[in-house]
Amino acid sequence: MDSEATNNAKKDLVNYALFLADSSLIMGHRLSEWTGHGPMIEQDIAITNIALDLIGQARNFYQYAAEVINIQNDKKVTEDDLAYLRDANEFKNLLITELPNGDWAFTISKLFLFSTWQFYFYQTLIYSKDEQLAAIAEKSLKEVTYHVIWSGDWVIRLGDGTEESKNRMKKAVLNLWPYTGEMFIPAAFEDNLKNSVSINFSNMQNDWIEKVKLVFSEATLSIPEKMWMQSGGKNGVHTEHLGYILAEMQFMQRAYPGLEW
Amino acid sequence: MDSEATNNAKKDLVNYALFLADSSLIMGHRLSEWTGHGPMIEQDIAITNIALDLIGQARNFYQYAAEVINIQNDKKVTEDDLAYLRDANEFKNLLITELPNGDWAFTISKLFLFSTWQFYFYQTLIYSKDEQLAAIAEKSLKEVTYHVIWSGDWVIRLGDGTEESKNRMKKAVLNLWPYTGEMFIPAAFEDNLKNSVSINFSNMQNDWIEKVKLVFSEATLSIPEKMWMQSGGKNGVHTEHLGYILAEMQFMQRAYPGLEW
Amino acid sequence: MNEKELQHFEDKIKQEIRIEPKDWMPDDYRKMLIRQISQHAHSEIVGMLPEANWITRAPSLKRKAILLAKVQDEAGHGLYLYCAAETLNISREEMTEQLLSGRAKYSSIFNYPTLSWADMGAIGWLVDGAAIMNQVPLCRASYGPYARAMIRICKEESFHQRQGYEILLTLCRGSKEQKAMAQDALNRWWWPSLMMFGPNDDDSPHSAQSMKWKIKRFSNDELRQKFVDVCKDQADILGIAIPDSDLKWNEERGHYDFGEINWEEFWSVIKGNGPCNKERLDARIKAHENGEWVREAALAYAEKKKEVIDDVVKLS
Amino acid sequence: MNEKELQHFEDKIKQEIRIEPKDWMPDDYRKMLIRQISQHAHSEIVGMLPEANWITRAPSLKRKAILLAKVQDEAGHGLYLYCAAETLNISREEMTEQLLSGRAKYSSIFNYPTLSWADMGAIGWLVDGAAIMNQVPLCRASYGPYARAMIRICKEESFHQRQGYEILLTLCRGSKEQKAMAQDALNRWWWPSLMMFGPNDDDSPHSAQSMKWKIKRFSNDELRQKFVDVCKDQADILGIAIPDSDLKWNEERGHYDFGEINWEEFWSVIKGNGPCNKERLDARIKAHENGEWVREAALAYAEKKKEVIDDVVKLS
Repeated sequence: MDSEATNNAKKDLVNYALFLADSSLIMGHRLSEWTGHGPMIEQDIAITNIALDLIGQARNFYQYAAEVINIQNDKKVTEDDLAYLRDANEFKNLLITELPNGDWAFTISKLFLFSTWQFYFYQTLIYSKDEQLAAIAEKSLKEVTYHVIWSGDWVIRLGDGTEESKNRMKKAVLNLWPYTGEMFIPAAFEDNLKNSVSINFSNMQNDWIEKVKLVFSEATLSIPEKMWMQSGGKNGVHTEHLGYILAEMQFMQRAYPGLEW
Repeated sequence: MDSEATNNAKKDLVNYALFLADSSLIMGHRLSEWTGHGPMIEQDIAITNIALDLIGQARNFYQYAAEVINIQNDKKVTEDDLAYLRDANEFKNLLITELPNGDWAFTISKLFLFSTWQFYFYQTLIYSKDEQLAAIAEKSLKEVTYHVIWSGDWVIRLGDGTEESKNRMKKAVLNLWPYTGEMFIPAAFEDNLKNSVSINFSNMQNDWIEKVKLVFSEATLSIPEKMWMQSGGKNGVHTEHLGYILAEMQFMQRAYPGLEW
Repeated sequence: MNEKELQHFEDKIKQEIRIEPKDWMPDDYRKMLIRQISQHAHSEIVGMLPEANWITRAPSLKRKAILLAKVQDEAGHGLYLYCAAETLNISREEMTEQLLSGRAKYSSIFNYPTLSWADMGAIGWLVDGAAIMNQVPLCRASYGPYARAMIRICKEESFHQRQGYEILLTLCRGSKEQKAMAQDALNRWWWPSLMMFGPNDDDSPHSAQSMKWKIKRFSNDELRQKFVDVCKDQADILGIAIPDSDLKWNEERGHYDFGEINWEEFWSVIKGNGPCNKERLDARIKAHENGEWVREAALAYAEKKKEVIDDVVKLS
Repeated sequence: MNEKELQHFEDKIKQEIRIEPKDWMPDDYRKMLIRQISQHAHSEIVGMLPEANWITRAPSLKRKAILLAKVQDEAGHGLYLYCAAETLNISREEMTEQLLSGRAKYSSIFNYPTLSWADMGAIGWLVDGAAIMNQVPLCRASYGPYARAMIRICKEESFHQRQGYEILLTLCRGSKEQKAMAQDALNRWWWPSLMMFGPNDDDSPHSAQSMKWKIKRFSNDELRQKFVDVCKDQADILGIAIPDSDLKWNEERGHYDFGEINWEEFWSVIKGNGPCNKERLDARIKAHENGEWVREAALAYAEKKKEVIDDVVKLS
């Protein structure tokens, strides 16, 4: 490969890792806002645990992205540089992750839809020719399997609980649905990496919808009708929420640059 | 004066100006959060206008502080450096200014208690031997006079409005009251400046309480019983809210340091 | 319908004599005005939200003050326009209800998010610029209160537009990051701004009647062309590129040619699918609902005071 | 009261045989334990809040993960302790109600705000440190479930304490600003930490009985002295100064002398006047209220499933 092609391949790989890191980090960030405020102590613990898993996944992907960036680069970057020193338009997380938590029904639905996507995504990623991506996916898949079960159980419990909980779930699902479309539309960096990671997006979408249908049906909930889908996250075009998340999350690193903590 | 005494005097004066600037800025910041979300358009406009006045006052005091700091200093600071590059423990604003807006009753009560303090404070400050402080106070006093009238009218309207509005006002006043004590306890920099600004704190407190009583009585509200008072703002010990305000307010200057906007 | 009155009305229109609230006017004229003025008023009020989003994060105190004042002006414009509409026998409550229930529209541009500080510049330059382009001819609208409101508004809008352009100018003369921020904002706001002029003339159902009644003076496409011509030169001064590969000077027409607007997106956003439709409406609904007890209390207090005055009058 | 049972109970206490839930015990012993254990449980739960306040702002991903895990541990401790208290015939609902209504107390230290990242270090070092000092002897408390819960908790707490100290160590070896941050945190947390050991022995009404029943093993003042002695050396290693001008080594006593605690502040914070009493309780009340429909739904679902199972059982 000539050097431009190598460079582009490197860029695509970095973007790919960042997309996965950012999605996990921002989802974890939102879930961590529940810590100390959950509806019961047991669930406070559970949601914090999932936040921890997601931040752990983010760290793995950031570390890998940093490693790739640092190849033949004089200025070395760290996982923290990537998490704390990029502005909103450089973040590639799915929009669904940055939406505010709302009530427990909204958080649960969000987590279920997101984790189910993560599940099928990682399930393909473990076969990637890129060994690092495959290894991180494999490690994460165990965690995500649990997240799907845990959030799925809650979807069922709330969907088939009281009238109030059902109504809240219906509203949550309806408002979240437009943010599920972009999961299945590959960004340029995903397309470019298809020799290394071969994801069949339409199969993934089918698997995803089947799983969602299954859980929803047990939850006596229905899948929303076809609707217009939001997108932009993978390409750095976000909702107005992300800026506020970053202002808070990055404050220390921005205010006290270049220090050890 | 020897150079250490001069330096200390300079420091006191800077702290004094920062205390007034920070109080106005943070109060203005909170009020500006209402913009676009007020209970009626007319009041949206009014509260935005007051926010503007307060930010204007803050700018005058910051500019003066910067001027004093820059005397015989190589590294020049600007109003924006002072507003955007100090962390929470360097901010000297009164705690009451950083409390979240709450409902309209809370915002109105907060503004009334604060503006009434500003009114009596500036009324003394206009006689300061420090001509700049006196001039800023004089300019601000006109604005503050209007803020007292406007918020006082609302205190009356809500206190003597419906049962609901009265209950909201009672709750607001009760929760705000502990934050009014520090207005009348001079910080070291205030004590040290008494040759230049002669504020009789106990007179000021009497004037303040008389005015509050007058408006409250028309509002059919009562002054809360004597209670424990919170303090710390003037000395940089704040509530947990200020950190979040600064993270948001300072994001751009922190993320993109040293640029023109 | 009174034939004589209609004749009289049409004569006045022809002679450019303004129609005033107490004058006779056709029902459809009244309806068209109410629709247009209230839609415009709603746009001012909803339009506060995307900019208010950056007040607390403005990068300097001076910019913060300017932005606050600007958003406040928009609230003021909303007020003028609601008042103008009220002269046509519709109450502000009714118009608000139409907005909050989703029956009345507002300018679709405000359903796009403000994602960086540069958006404050782009909104001033492009959105206010397009608004002015639309509104200057409305200063000669046949309905008096509307025309007079527009005169006041246009003055302030052109001030806002200059401020917005100046924000971008500062960014474009600044660091590499700042210039990229400006370019990114232009990329996101350009096409929605072109959509502000409404559908192509062929697809604009109300236009002909509106022009006949001298509410509108120019067609959507005419105004859009004028806007593109002006903006292209301004973008060149900034040194950032309009995101349209079809944009080029057409010597023959004496205008810039430009690419096809994504009308699918336009209609979809109008239908409620823009990135922020739900958030904008939710914010207005929340403000309205949270304000309910306040408005009730203010009313209760005013009535109490009125009773006292009535009693005093009775006693005296 | 059954004299024989009381005798038997007291013998067991004397012989250091643990009292278990099904054993007979004096009413006052039960009450004292419920008060102490539930207070401790509440402290773990309320104690999550000041630290949770910095999770979203932790300065590195590693620190964020450690902090999340730590706060999660505290929730776990709260759970163990509620369970231990439940063995004494009080439900978690009842204890929660006591907390939210303000009748039950929690450790006053959590009514102070966390104002900088260094506070995460200071809380680990000082607050968890003081807690361990208090709790290690409780691992030998006469009531079995309490003692066993404390063993588990103490292990994790000492881990947390080391992590806290390490945060401060990193700051103290860092920039001037970081060191100032650490000093500022020590200034604010030192005295409240000393207060964690409770009033002076002379003013501590329950202590004597608690020691007689071998719930407590050391007096408040003994533990406080031990804490001061340990911390002084640790502060020296950090290179930051304990904010007490009376603190100095007393050769004769073999201990550090230290200044008088501001007991007025202590009692005032207990009475509800601390900087964050209202906020902490409001946060718990809000979590409880917002969780109500969730708990109801979970219960309704569980009952539905139980019915189904019952039906299946009936049919089979």
